[in-house]
Amino acid sequence: MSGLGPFALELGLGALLVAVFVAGLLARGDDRRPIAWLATLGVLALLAVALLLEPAGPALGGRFVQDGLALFVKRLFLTATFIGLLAGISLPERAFARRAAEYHVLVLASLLGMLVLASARDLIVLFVAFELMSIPLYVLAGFRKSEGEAVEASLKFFLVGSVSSAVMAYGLSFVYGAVGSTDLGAVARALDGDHPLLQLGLLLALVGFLFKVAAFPFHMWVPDTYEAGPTPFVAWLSVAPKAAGFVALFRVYFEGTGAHAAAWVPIAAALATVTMLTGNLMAIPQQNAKRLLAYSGIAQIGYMLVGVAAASASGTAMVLFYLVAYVFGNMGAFLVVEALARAEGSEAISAFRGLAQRSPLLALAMLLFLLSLGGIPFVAGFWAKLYVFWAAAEQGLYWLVLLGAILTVVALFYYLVVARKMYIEPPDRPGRVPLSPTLALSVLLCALGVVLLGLYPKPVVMAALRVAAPLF
Amino acid sequence: MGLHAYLTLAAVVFAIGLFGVLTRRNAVGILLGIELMLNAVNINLVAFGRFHADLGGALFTLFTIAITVAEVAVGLAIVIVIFRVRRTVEADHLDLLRG
Amino acid sequence: MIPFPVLSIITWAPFVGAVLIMFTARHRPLAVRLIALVTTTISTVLSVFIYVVYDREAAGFQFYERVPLVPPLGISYEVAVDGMSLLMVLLTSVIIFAGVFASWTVATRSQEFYALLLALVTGVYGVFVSLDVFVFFLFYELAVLPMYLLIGIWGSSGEVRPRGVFAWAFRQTGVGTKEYAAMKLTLYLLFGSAFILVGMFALYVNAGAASFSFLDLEATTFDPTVQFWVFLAFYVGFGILAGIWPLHTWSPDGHASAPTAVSMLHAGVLMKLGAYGVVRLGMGLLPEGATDLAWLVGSIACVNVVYGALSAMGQTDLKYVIAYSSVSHMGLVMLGAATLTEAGLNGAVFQMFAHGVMTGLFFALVGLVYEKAHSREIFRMGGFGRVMPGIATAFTVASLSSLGLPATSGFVAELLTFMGAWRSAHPWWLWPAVAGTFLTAVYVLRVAKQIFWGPPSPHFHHLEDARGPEWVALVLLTAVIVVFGVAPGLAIGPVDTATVPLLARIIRP
Amino acid sequence: MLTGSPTLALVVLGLPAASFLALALLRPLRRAGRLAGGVSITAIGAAFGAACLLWLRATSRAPLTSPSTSWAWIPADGEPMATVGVMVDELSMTMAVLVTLVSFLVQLYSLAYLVDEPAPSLGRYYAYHSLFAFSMLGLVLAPSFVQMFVFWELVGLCSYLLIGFWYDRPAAARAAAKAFWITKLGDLGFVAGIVMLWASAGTFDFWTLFGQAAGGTLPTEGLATIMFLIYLGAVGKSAQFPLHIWLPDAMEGPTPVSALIHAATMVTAGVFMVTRAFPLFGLVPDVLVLVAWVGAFTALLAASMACVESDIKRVLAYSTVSQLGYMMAAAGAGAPGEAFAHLVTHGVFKALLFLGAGVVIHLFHTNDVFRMGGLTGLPAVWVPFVLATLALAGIWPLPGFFTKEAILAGVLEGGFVGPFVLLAAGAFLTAFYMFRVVFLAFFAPAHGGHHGHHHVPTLMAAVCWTLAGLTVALGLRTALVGEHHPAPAWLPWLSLALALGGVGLAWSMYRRGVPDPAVVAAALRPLEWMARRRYGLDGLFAAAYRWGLLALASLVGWVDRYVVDGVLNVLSAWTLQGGDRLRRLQTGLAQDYVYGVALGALCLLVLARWAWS
Amino acid sequence: MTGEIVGFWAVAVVLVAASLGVVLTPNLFHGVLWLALALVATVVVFLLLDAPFLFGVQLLLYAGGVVTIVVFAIMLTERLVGESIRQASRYVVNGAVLAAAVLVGIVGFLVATPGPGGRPAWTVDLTVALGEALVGPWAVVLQLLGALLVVALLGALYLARTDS
Repeated sequence: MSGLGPFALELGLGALLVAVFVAGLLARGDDRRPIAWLATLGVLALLAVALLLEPAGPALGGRFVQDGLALFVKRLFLTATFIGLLAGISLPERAFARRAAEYHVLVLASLLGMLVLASARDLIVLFVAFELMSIPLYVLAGFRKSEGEAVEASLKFFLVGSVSSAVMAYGLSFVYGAVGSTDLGAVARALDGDHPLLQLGLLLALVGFLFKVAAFPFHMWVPDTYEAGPTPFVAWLSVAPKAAGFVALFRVYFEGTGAHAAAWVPIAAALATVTMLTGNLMAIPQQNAKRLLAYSGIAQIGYMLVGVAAASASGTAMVLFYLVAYVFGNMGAFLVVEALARAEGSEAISAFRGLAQRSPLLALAMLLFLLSLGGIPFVAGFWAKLYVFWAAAEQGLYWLVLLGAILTVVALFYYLVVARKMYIEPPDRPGRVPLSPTLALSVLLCALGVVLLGLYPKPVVMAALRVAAPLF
Repeated sequence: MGLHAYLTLAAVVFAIGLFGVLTRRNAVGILLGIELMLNAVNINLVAFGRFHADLGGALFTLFTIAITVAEVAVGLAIVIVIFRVRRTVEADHLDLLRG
Repeated sequence: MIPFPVLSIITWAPFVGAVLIMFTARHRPLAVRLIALVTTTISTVLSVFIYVVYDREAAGFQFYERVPLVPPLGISYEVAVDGMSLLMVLLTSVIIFAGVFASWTVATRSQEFYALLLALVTGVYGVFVSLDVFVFFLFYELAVLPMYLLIGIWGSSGEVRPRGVFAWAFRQTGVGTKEYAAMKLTLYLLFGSAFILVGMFALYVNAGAASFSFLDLEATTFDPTVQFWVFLAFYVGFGILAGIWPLHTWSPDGHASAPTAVSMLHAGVLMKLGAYGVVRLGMGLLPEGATDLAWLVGSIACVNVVYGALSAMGQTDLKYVIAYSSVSHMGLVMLGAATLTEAGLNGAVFQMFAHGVMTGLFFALVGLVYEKAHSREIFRMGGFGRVMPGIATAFTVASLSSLGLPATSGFVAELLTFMGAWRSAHPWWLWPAVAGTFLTAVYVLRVAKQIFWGPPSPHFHHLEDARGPEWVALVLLTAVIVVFGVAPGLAIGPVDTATVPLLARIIRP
Repeated sequence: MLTGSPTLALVVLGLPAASFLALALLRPLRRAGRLAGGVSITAIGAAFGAACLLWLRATSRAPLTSPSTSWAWIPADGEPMATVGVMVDELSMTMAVLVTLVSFLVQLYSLAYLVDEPAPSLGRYYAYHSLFAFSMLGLVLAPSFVQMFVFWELVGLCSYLLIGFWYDRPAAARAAAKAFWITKLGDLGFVAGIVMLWASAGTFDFWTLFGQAAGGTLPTEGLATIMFLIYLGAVGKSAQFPLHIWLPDAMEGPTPVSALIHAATMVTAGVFMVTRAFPLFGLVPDVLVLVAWVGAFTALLAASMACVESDIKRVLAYSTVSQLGYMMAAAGAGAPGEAFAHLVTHGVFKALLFLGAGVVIHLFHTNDVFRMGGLTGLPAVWVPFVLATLALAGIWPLPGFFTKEAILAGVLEGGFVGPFVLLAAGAFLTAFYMFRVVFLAFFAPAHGGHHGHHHVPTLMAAVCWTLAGLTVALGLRTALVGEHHPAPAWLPWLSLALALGGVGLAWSMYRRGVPDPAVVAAALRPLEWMARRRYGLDGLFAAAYRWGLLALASLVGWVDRYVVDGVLNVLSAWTLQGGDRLRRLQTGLAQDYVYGVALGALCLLVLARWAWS
Repeated sequence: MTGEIVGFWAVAVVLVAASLGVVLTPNLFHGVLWLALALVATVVVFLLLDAPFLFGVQLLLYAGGVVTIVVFAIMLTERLVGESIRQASRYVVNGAVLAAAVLVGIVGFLVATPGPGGRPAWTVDLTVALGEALVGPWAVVLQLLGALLVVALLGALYLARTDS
């Protein structure tokens, strides 16, 4: 079975998927949470495996690679999924208890798509994995199907997503047509000549990736979907597929392209600019915490695009590191919103009033997440921003760095508004905010991640640099 | 006929599909537009595959068709559920979430 | 030389205090204060110790410590002090030591207050002792951020009526409230740090040495264009913190809204970080950039001096007067630095110290007055000299230092600045600087007259003079003002050992 | 022992300093009141002794090669940037003796004068006095411009504190600030001047500067400007036109303070400075001309205002201004020695005048000369005062006669006819207004019922008599052994005639009513009107302050708040609104989102076309 | 050759016309029928491109499967709402302009590309080759596709069914 070595994680996940599916078929009764535990612990086990795995050689004739980069992001996907699933176990609505199997099958299937996407070195594999990742998400966004907002969000997500994948597929068809092969290595090699069709194809394909990572103006599904979706799912949605989108982007646009990667600098820089700008500005007037985080997430993507704009090994590595920081910071923030929403029945920012006096630790955790998102020293996000800026500066994109750094200030404005609600304003009602143990644990994990990465980012940075280096 | 003829045809179909997506009010209508766009993809792929004498195009088309079917299934399910909850499938009426 | 990491202890002792307070002293206000006192005392005593022990003959950076943090990127925790930072460390110690006493009476959420305050102090120390530019930046951010909560929670709101063509904007942003001030201050300073960040990266990339160490960067000669732009970036970035016109407007609002100890620290020390950054990084690393842009730095500084003083005169809110006086005095600091002369630069550094102590004292006093009279409106107060003679005396000393009266440290600083200005490439700078001292005399004495002199009002008969711990702050700061004013050599001796080599690099033929 | 001189000078300087520190730092001592006074008096008395000793020892020896001894104060890489030390020469020693003497006497006098003052307040008073004595001594002993400026400002501070000694009186508070501001205005010039001098000569040190001046190595370019700026300091401190306006208001302080600071010592610092720096002023004749003219003009202007003043202390204040004008005129005319001599004698008898006035005020509890009178029977009160008045009016053989005559001679000798005429007219007015006061305050019929206790405290009387004795002694000494300034033979007679004329007119008007003062006032209506309003100068300054400075400040404050900060707030508000506007892009309609995708794709194509071409 | 040209033009006209019908007809049901026509036309294009296997797949899956599902969906929603669904268009001009712009953008790239000389000859039987590929190197991907279809079905079922 040595030939299956590179697929270990995918096979494991496939088995888990089948197990959950079968368990769903067998389960009876209204409370099917054991299935949730099965999926969660299964993902945890896979994460453990992933941490032990070593990079393996290519498989499927080079269409599938389990290299360092793939492994790096797969660990990230699994971590994010574990935290997301853990937080979702205690979701109070009946739908999640009764339909745990469906929910988890969909999540795991999407995760499978991500895992494959991270390894795909072939256009067809890439596209199939991309769709496998995306399609379950449309359903999950509308999982609370009796709620008008949820299904509306689902429809919007689906429509925009489908159009984007259609454009992407169209682009991929041109790529294939220009190269004559679906192998990404061949694509990279084909860049040596002047090939308008290839350019066209890559540009149109970019739309799909940009939709997935939610760069302006392909971001518009994000706020609506986030607002209406189940929060633990949204927390996960806000990080994992984006990470997958970025890694696929690296695979297609950077891996093996060498000096040609520089061609993307102006485009990535322009995208980074508008994304940072609009994300941050649109976040300012938000009253709903999830919407706020949605726009802030868009801005975060803008910052990652700054790293992409560097179009260098260090830029890529720094985006990877950014993603790690982002997973903890952003998920954590969403999960605190979830905790408050369960207690207060409100996802408005005003629900945060006086949190520091009610639940100091929860408030502290939220503050840490916000600071991390804001890029403040000694939490993970600081290093993340700093490193992408660094990478951009190395390429001489000082104006972009300056713009990004200035927009950080705008971002800090709305983060501090939340901090103000928590720390400065008095609480509307007394008493601690009740917190289910699983949710608490997942928040704690995020907080730990943010703090540890903030204090000692070195191992992850070094790993990111190591895995990104072979791309160029 | 040269490759470009097929590509141009596909591009026209793609543009028409896009037009449909942009202008139809009914969610199902939008879906039909998406179908047209994907159809253009298929024409492209087959044409390229043929002119490269390469298997990849056909293979890609096969996967695309299957994926399209999956998408349509999910999309229509969403349309049905939204119709059930909101009593409309007019995309114009669905703006609870905005801003 | 010294067997223990003295600078690290100075820097981190307050932070340890902050952590201890957060985790051990919940709901025990006295313990909170004692921990704060002990940790700041450790820092203070050690700062005095290194000040005494520092070898002036050898000069240069001493008490060196280095721990590599991210070797491949050339980041390390590298600390040392030279004559200039030595004085700044001492200043920080003096101010925070006094600040702990000045805020002894903070009642609400005192544990969080002291924790944040101490964390902030660590940031300030860190900036002054860091040799690694990157770590410098880290500490800088650490010094800025706790401000938000400190002002937001414990600050006080003033009153600003929306007027003029921009009234709508004032209404929209909520000018005058402490939340507004806190937000403005934090964001403005971070806005500045954006420029610093870019400048820092530009240096790093252009040096090609893969090191953020000040010493390595200092050894590099940068391209003139790079020097120009990076100096400009540093000037804008640090200048915002130093309150350069027209980027100073965060400072009056921030200082006026902040609680006593925070105003003390902020106006007293944090604004100095800005000037220190311009001198240390801007001039130290970019001699040609500094030469090219000295005209800009100095001319804007002149605007600061006069404009700040006039603005201060135009205020009716006591805290705003003092806050604007900082704008004016920071102008003198920048002016001294911009002269690129020994006298001017020594004057600038000494002015940082002098102004730090003086404004610290001012804010301590204003805080006391506000706490007792519950008013900041100058023209509603009067005759306080009768009921609070101690405060009145200290206020007078601070005023005198502020207007540059001899025998206070303010005079020496101003004199040196004047001397530098007239010898600089732009002698006309002397006139605004001199005019500034007159304007200062007008507004500080006017305020002193209004508040402390005149017939005592029956409204204020019940007011008390400073009490217990508050005296410590007042006496300490007053004493420092006078001692360093009478014997400026205490400070200028070490400072000179740092400024002369700096100038030697700048005025290289 | 020459080496002993600096030490002794330091003792002179150190005693009041020690006394000040003791009073400032030891709160119980300060609050003990009279005990604090005792400490201060002892210290200044000892300092007086030391100063006399210093004077005796030093005058018995040959001139020194370098009379100054100094130590580094502001260090620098090479030579220290500024030094402190003492400079012991005749000028400084004479001043030291004068300062310690008058200080000592005034402090003694105060003990009786301020007998009603609460103890803590009295302690504060003596602390200020000690500080003042120290500062003034530091000023006169200064070997360099920087040190002189340092103490120059410190005496200004003491003046401020002592004028505002009764700080809860609004008038005192106002006067103190006014005095500080106006003198500060002149000091700006002073400090700028010495800085510029330093920049061109490389030193602040008098002796070095004099050496350069004598050797011709002092750069003369810009020297006139520099010396003019330095002179501005003297204009402020020595109350020269147009910065003289603070001195009359300074009379809000306790009378002994006026005697010491605003008559005998501090206000003469300007004259002292010009004298001290005369080797430098000598190089810039243009500035000297200005000094002379301003001095002479000030002398006459102040005299004219004194003629219409009814507050006894203010009359004396104007007379001080006027006399300072004489001194400055002499210095400007190239006769600094004469100026200095007048400074010394004036110090003695003007202190006496104030202290005498203090006695009267003590008796009447008013400053208004028209409400005094009927003191003929109290010679202890009027004799010293009249003696001093005679000295001031310039009646032979009192010292004022000699020194004033020397000044007139000096001015004439310098070829300044215009100033000479002004000064001569001033001399007449001086005699007139002083005797106007004497006749009104002492010899006018008593006002009914308003007689306080007619007891003069012994201490006060003793001090007055001492000073009176000193005045006479000084005069006799000059008359008998003094060197007479070479002058035209008619000058003493003219001088005497003017003085006697003034006395006579005053006698005739205020004792005989011929001509009736009211008629004279009516006849000189415009002039009287102007003089009473101080020629509008106070108003001008007040207007400049209120409608110039404060209005400008309000404007700048307004601009800062509503324009500079306004721009920032507008930017912030725009950012907020921008967020709100952009938010409207998010219409909530799925197809608009698709528009986003399509537009985005289109833009990508266009951008790529543009970027890759 | 000429046969192909004629065929192409004929199919192209039909395809474009049918596509326009899809997006322009006000009746949704007609729209679906137009789509079916367009898909059939596409199938013919595949034939012109020597891809008979895809011809079959497309015909069965698309023209058969997809259209059937859509019709079901329409009937389902019509039944629920109780009236026939007619649809209007929004912002037709905007949509047309944007779609045309995108078309121009794409064609702009196309015209910049030199076309290949002609069709190379097929050396293999496409259907067989496809079959071999799908069970050979592409089996794993096919599995993945299977997973995708199953999950999509599961999701569609979850959404479409009514929970009691």
